[in-house]
Amino acid sequence: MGKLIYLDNAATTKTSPTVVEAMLPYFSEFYGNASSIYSIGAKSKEAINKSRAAIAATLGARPEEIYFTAGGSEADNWALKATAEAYGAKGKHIITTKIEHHAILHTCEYLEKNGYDITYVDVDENGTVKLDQLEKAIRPDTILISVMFANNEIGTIQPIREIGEIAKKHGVLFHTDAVQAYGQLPINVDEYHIDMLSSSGHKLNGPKGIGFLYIRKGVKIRSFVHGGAQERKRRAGTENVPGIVGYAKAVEEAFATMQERTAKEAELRDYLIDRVLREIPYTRLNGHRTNRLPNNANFSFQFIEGESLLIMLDMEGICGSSGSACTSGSLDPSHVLLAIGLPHEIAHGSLRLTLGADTTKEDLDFVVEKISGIVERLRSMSPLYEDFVKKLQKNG
Amino acid sequence: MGKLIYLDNAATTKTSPTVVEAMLPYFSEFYGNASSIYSIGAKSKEAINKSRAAIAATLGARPEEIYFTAGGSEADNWALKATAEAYGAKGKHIITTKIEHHAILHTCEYLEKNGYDITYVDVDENGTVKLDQLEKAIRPDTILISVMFANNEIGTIQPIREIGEIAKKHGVLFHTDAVQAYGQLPINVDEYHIDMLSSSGHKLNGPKGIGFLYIRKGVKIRSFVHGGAQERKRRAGTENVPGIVGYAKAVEEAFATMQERTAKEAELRDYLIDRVLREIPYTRLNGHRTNRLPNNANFSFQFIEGESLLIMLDMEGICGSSGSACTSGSLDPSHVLLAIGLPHEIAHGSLRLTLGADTTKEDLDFVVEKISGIVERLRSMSPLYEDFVKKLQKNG
Amino acid sequence: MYSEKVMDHFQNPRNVGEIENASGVGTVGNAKCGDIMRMYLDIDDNGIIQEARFKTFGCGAAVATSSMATELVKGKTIQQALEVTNKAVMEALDGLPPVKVHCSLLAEEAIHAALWDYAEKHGIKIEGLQKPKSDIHEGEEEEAEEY
Amino acid sequence: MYSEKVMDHFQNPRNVGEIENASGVGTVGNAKCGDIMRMYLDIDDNGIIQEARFKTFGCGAAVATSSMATELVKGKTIQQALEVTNKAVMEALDGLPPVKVHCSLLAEEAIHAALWDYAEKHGIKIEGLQKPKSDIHEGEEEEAEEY
Ligand SMILES: Cc1ncc(COP(=O)(O)O)c(C=O)c1O
Ligand SMILES: Cc1ncc(COP(=O)(O)O)c(C=O)c1O
Repeated sequence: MGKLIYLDNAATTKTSPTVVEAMLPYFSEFYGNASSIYSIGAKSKEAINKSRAAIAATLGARPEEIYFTAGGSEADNWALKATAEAYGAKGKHIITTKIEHHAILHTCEYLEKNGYDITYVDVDENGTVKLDQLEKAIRPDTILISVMFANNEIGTIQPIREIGEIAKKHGVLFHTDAVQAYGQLPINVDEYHIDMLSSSGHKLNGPKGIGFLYIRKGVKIRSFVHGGAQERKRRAGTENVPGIVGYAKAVEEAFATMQERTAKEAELRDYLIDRVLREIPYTRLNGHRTNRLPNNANFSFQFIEGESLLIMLDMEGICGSSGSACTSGSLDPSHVLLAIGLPHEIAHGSLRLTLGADTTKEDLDFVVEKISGIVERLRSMSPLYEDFVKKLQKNG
Repeated sequence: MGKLIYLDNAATTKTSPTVVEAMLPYFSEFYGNASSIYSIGAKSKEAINKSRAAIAATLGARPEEIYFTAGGSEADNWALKATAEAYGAKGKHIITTKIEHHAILHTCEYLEKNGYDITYVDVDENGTVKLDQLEKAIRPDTILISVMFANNEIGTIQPIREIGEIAKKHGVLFHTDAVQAYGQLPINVDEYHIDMLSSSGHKLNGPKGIGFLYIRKGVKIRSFVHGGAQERKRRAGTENVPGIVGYAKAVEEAFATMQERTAKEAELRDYLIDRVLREIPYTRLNGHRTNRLPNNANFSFQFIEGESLLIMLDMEGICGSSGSACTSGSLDPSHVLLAIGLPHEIAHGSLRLTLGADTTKEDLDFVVEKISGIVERLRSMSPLYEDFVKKLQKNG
Repeated sequence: MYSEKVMDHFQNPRNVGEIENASGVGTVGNAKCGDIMRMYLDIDDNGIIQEARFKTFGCGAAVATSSMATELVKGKTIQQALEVTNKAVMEALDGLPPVKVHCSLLAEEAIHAALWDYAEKHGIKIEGLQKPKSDIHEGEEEEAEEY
Repeated sequence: MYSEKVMDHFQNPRNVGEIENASGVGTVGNAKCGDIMRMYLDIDDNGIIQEARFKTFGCGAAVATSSMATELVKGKTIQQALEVTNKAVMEALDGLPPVKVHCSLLAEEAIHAALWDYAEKHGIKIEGLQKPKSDIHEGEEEEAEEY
């Protein structure tokens, strides 16, 4: 295989070599336990404090409002389960959307089994949450609204500020899963009235296995992982110092380059979208045309199935992903694609390409050419395409 | 400061350079998401599978019984909370001991608040669980026994096989927190009738932020972290591939060297214990004299307080830890030292030294000399020692 | 995740295409589940399958099992073709991942559907052949162990 | 975790020791909580603290606050010594970590206890001095934010 064109940055990113470099001293040199009293432990503690402060600053938050976790899923689980528990006496109703990540949706299902009532708000055909529906769903016993900042599949950015205002107006806590948005879009927790926010290191060229939950001071949720007194007694477990340091380094880099990087990515993204839509027939773009993550493109190619497409792209050295059921081992295609109204067979034929900082126009030219050929080939093998063409011929 | 003598390996260990080396390719080269379909993702998946199999083999377990977590605390939380939930219909009684790690004890407190009934079995003066009390505590509604394999503070090794047999006889699930024992002692889950076992990577020269929970096939506990389909749908979150690979590498090394290493450590430990007890008056050893972790020594020096001792040792380049309240920010000294019957003021004056593979006799000679001088100095400042000496003089 | 054989049949599928005026054509699966297989059979007067072609909308395993199924039935009698079970297809492909086993069932059903069509067109009854389900996912079992 | 001043006073504590036939001796704290401070004061006929010594069983902060407290009261009148609050001790040490604030309270109490002892021995009443609690941990507040 020749060059690898990695266009699955929404799934995970390459850990930046500078991030790895920042982590290295904390493995075998400054390996002390941050809770210990001796100097080598103080080194760890200092590194954690500095990292926490750097991350807090990017959100307009206070350092003591950042709690490190093992990743985005843990942060999401924590936010929902602990809020449910802490505010369960006030009410047992939670509002979320149909297009959240499974870390939210499956946690909601779990809560439903435990006596909570969840409203899943619809999105429109672009994947934008229906604000009026959301506001109408608020009841006296609503304790939490959880809406993702931007969708991981179709890239649509949600009206977070408006949702924050609605939540504030009604005195309901507001959590946002910003795993995809953090580092790509500017976020200020005060401006957007965010009470809790989840993030994951490996989505922005940081290491895997580290994330954080921002918890606004005053929000009374307790531990999800009980035990030692780490993270101000709210999240037990010996601190993953290299992970935390690497995370902060990645955040620093992401914010330092944000404007330039995302502008370039958005331009390339639009180039990709335009070419694909123009050159490949029976193709649609999923997600909002403009109000989407700068690096996200998501297509549906009619008459073909996503996994086959992915494997053939892989054979050309191109990494993408699909909302097809077959890639996940379940039978139903992506709940997100269904939520925006795609019929099953079209949802099955979807392809998500998510760009990185080093993606080039040449890469995308190569990719478009390959997709074009593969889609044609798969259509020639497709009984659905056969039926479609025959119908066309009959009618024509 | 000159050479560092690190004797706090029970708190955390240096990540072995060979472990770091094994991890490195998975940061920036084979960074693919293990759940994805393309080849670079398959590389990750393969690495995870190999790591899982290597770890399973050391326990006599099957690979599909090993579930990676973010560390020992998460594994402990998962085992207890999910068992409580899954078997709550059968009963709400759990048996554990007074000397468990906080990851167990605070989780038990949480469960108590949620309607579970916990029995905390006593230990004898050596820190060994009272088996008769444990067996008598079993009731028809007992669903779980959780006893640590070896204690993190005083090093006492528990009669795990006997406990496993008791649990089996009564049809009760058995979980053991083996965070301190795994890699130091041979463990076979079948022989010991262990249904669940927790471990943490950074305790055996692996990376921080990774651990696992062994769950025997057939034990019906569900997810603790809900979301994606990772870890056979039981633990959501993008896999920490470098962490997993590093963990497996550390395990491999720990088991390859176990016999030789622990024999050497036990010899040095005994040398240290003998010298300290002989040369420093009013000193006691905590934990079982022989049936203890090969690298653990824990002393109480009467009339002095642990934190002062630790800081003074740190000034000599020696890292240890203490069960004194002052090191933890709480007011009570270690629950473990109290459980073995130490009065508060003696519990406060404790020092834990835990050896590593590279600890030498020369290190320990230096350490004993320094402890001796520091203890003398602190006693000369201690009102308790003043009172004691005056009483001696009066009586003598 | 796939064996080399599967990858080979996916990359170089045998017998893709249609047969004009085929003796029997069967389509199984449905778009909802993401797999549709259409099998064309050309059966001579002695009941020997002279040719088999397929079109498939589906994942790598779906394509590979279709391809293998056509290979396996070619040159066979109708009765022999009935013995081409999903297990036979899987074995010929050196196995499939557990989540993909349903694809091999689909391939088996596609053969049956094509033979059923042949039988209907010719007004004959094929011993041991039942009307194939159009959707093989119906009533399919979940993975044994559920979490 | 500690400031340089704290570390200095811990490593080189000023005025460690006893005073024979001291004008006043006070012991506060208890072994249960891991801090015991004993303060010896030598007070001249003009009510000036000529000497102050301490012995302390406790953590680094306990030792440092004892040391600083003796420094602060030396040369002071009794009334001035009463103004050596825990805040003053902390400030003189460039601060203490939140979990160690109780140590400075203990130092304040130790001064009071020694003065109380002096007053009792001399049958006088010191304006503004109440009988010190023997255990300063009693009734102490938990950290404001509880999780
Ligand atoms: C016995 C025991 N259990 C659990 C833990 C928690 O492990 P971790 O800090 O890796 O979460 C530790 C160490 O801190 C331990 O010694
Ligand atoms: C929107 C969103 N939320 C949560 C997660 C979970 O993050 P992690 O896999 O790091 O636990 C992801 C990514 O997988 C995501 O895209």
